[in-house]
Amino acid sequence: MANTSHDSHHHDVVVDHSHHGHVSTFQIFLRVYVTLCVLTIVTVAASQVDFGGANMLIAVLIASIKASLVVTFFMHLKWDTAMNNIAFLGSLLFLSLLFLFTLADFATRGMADPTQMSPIR
Amino acid sequence: MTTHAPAHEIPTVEGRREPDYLRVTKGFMSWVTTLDHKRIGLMYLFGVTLAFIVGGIFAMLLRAHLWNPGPDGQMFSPQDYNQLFTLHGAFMVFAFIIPAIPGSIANFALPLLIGAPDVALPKLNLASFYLWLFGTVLLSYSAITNGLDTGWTFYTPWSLKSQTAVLSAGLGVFVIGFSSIFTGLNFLVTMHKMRARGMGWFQMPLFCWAIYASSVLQVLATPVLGITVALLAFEHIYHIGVFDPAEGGDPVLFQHFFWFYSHPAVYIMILPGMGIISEVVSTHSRRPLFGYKLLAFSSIAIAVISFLVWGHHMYTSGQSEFAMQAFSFLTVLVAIPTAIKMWSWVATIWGGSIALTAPMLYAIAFLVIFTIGGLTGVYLAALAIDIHLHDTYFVVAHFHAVMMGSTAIAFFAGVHHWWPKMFGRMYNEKLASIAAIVILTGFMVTFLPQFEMGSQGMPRRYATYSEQWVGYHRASTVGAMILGAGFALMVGYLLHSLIAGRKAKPNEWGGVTLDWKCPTPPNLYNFDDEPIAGKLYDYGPTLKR
Amino acid sequence: MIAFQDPLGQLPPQASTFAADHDALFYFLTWVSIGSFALILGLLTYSCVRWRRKTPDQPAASDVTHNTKLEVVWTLIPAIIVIVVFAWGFKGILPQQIAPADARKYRAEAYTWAWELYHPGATKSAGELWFEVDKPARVELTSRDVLHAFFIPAFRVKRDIVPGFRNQIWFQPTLIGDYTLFCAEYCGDQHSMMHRVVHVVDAATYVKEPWAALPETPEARGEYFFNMKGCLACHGTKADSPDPIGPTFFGIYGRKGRLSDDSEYTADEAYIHESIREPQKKIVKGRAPVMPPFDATSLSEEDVNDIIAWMKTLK
Amino acid sequence: MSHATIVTPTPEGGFQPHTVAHHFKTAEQEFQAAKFAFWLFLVTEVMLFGGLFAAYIYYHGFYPKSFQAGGSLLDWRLGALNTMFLLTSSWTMANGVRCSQLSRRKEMVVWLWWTVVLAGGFMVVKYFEYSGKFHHGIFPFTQVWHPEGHYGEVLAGVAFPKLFFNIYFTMTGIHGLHVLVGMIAIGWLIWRGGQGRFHSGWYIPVDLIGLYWHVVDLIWIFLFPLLYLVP
Repeated sequence: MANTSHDSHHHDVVVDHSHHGHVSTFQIFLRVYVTLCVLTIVTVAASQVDFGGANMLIAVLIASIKASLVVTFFMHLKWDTAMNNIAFLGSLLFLSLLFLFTLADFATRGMADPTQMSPIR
Repeated sequence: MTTHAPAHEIPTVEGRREPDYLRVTKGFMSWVTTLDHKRIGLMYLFGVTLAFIVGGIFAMLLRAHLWNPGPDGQMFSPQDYNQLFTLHGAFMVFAFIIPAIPGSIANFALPLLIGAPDVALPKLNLASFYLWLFGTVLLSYSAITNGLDTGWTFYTPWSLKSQTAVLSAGLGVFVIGFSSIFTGLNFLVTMHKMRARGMGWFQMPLFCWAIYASSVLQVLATPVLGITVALLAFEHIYHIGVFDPAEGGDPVLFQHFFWFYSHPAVYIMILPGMGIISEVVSTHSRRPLFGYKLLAFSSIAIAVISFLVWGHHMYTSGQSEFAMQAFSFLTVLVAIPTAIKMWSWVATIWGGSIALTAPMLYAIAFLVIFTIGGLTGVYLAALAIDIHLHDTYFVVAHFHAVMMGSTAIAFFAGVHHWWPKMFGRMYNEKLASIAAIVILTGFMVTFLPQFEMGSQGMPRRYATYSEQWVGYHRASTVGAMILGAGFALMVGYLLHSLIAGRKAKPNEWGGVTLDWKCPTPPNLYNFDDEPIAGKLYDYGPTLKR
Repeated sequence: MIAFQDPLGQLPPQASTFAADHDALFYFLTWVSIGSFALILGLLTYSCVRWRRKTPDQPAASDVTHNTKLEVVWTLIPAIIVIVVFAWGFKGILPQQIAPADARKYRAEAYTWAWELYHPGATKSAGELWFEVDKPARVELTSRDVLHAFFIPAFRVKRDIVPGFRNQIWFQPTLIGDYTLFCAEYCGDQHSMMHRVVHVVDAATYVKEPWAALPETPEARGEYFFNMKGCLACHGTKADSPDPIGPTFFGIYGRKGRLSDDSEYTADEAYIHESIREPQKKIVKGRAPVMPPFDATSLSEEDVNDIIAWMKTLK
Repeated sequence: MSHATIVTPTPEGGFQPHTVAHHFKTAEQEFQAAKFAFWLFLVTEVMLFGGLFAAYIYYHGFYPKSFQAGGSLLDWRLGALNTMFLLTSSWTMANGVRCSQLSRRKEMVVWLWWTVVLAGGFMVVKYFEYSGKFHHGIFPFTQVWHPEGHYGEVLAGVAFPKLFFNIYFTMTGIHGLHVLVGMIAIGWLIWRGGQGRFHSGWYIPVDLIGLYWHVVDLIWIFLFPLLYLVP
């Protein structure tokens, strides 16, 4: 593009056949898909058993595994540029900050003085 | 993309190969459908200045109202006063400060500074502008029809009970939010993918670093504002109960959500301002920025830490002691990168070749006021002190020092700095210097009394007040009028320069960044030849005596 | 701790045990700020005078672009200062979080736009608050409608009142005098009228329960309640008072008009009594049903009669 | 500063060439810019839904019993069926993108058709689910279930049961809106893809809408257990 001629409006036609993204294989997609189906069954099965306080944790854990499979393979993040990885993982990091601090406030309210912010109902 | 006319039809201007972007196409439609980042920048510049004038008029009216302590002898009813301060805040925050620097200055200068022909996504850029316009129209519509009296923070449950136009204003904020997201996204992609040949990350001018940091915030934080406003609208119409205690909701959750966006938002506002000051200070002192890398990292550090401090708006809300402690600790940490920036600017000026041009005077006004704003921020970060100062005029004065006295003044410093590049014309420098001094004076007269009042316990958002504060309030009102005069003068000479200003030199300030290496005003695609980035801030020839 | 003097003389009187601690940090920061501000202003002024560009091609005097030692120093010094400030501020707030067990229990219920203030053991609310000097007091905070905040600058205390939740605040007044209680969280139209006098008195005065004392005549009492219960937020008292929300009380007694169901009403004693106790029952045509009810803990039967007596004088 | 880069697919016929936008130097730059921009857009989607998830967890902590009662009234079988619909459509989408990368026009269109059909299945199930709730008086945001009967029994005595359903309707409603938008976008891909617009030289729209579709799936992966199973 280093075009130094005065007639700079001439269109240089460049023909480009390049491949840009990673092309995955059908087998990988199929394997991921089957795993996702199995994990769906696992999460439903797990929900039939009461683990007490761990219910939510287990469900979110399985969902996270499923989500990371989708992101890694279906969304090609495994083969994508570092910056796209950073962007996506960064969003999860900042989201967890929203969760962490908001819930930390809720979970630790009234520790020093139980009358502080006690719900009336 | 716009297609070029064949070369032989192009009217040539002396010394240029191509017509500049202002003249390359003509007519109203060529502007409103343009994909050129510079023209979009100018449309933003025009738009945000109008929003600034509207917000400024609200400010002067509310200051005039506070001349007398009331309730007798005041200009407006308390309800009208509440609407005035709300609309002043909403216009200034959402329609002016947040889009001002990214929308106008960065849109114009960022691609030039990194040697790119345009932003990466020109259509999205234009869409951002129209989203901003639509949101601002919605805000204006709310102001005209039913007003808005919730405060710009929309705190529930008052915003649910208020009879004013909360819905349309909320929709306006939602839409402007998306404008802001797309602007930030666009700049991030532009900086990642469009830098000139030879420009590594640490050859990027510091303005770009600042925009980078604030764009990260725009992309990450603004969606949370979007969902918060959407939930507020549902709450308003259907009483879904998420924020309404009467339906089981917790108003403090609204505050968490709101400030998760709105605290980073104040850095969305100030970071680009800091970037402008970096460029102006360097160019007009003929010195490379002192401690470049530390400055660049401090922008990123501010952006990251700013996500973790939103709870300092809620020290008195009843959030847990643990949360308060964490938020307070993280808040004081922000002071460190901020102090680094301050010292770096001072050290850049030290030993420079200092031209007291208009942009430099605005930059010095910024440095003076930002010092005040930054230091008073430390008061508010300290838990014990903030309990007393929270929701008083001290807070009002502090954030006006940062928002108005720093961000807005940095914006105007940028406008003055790139004005010759934008229009190829110069304003009257003498009038510009006078305006800068008037604005600095006006700021001090307006807000120093407010720090005093606030320390004494004068609560903010009060339509009436006790006799003991009459003197302070009157001084503040006088200051606001001085500020108004200063800005009026500025708008006057800037408009005048468009018609009768002298022709600007190709490189009016002797700048060495890439923006000064393209024709003045730039071509449609900015540069005559593909720019190649050399050493950054290389005032080399002038350094060797 | 070094005693920092007040350089600008700007804080309210120190009327509670929290004040001295708060003020010490405040003054410390003020001195640091004055010092840093003077330093920066001095450096800027010096540079602009010394190195002002006199010829268009004047080069910069220095070509130093970084100095690691200097940069470390100007990172570390602010870092140390702010961490000290954080620790100091946190230390200051801890005692505010937990009220002593022997604190007298007050209760404040905020609503748009007034306060119901209950003294320890009282079943009826008072217009103003009385505290005994050097005795800790704890105020339970509730809100009927929107966010408010309980703020007494002289005590350096503030706490938001969140509807749906119970909050509390405590302090120990140390200085006899009259101070102001403000609502510090914006709560709508008459936010700025939500202030009340707070009295700190000696033990001898306190035992006389001064909050129970009311003006002598029924009319004066009626006007007192009008001011204390926030009526003035929506109702005027003059013929030409603006009335965007509620009617002016000027000439209200005996007024006739129509209700929302088009039936007629006369503002006699029974009607006004009902309008105070159950304001939603009968709504005057064209008005919004926004008035809060006032029950017997807020206004006793005599109090209501006093208000009516006062209304009769407004013509 | 002016040039045009034209990208054509590998020799196969019937494809339309693509002209690289004016301000990009190469097709590679254009591709990377579009892709990075879209990932950033997905970041905003994550944050937007993240706010809703935060509200969900917050109130789950406040009113565990209400969420339990409300959740028990949702049919997890329908939720599981919908999970399968979206997972499968995600898989077909991934294959559609793969075929566009390999310039297999017809195969790509078939995979995309499958994606739309499965998304339609999702919406149909959603329709039955919603109308089942309406039938019992659980309307979006305004709920008037009968105090007697199953719903009345389950919801009697729990604090603010409406809050759960409001969060349920908000989350699934906004998610459903995303599914609809996705269906329209994929429909457009089928139309343009049939014309031979996408090929190994230029498949950005397929790739990006594919990413979008996976994120829609991603959100449902979390919505399903949180709304239907955990309470």
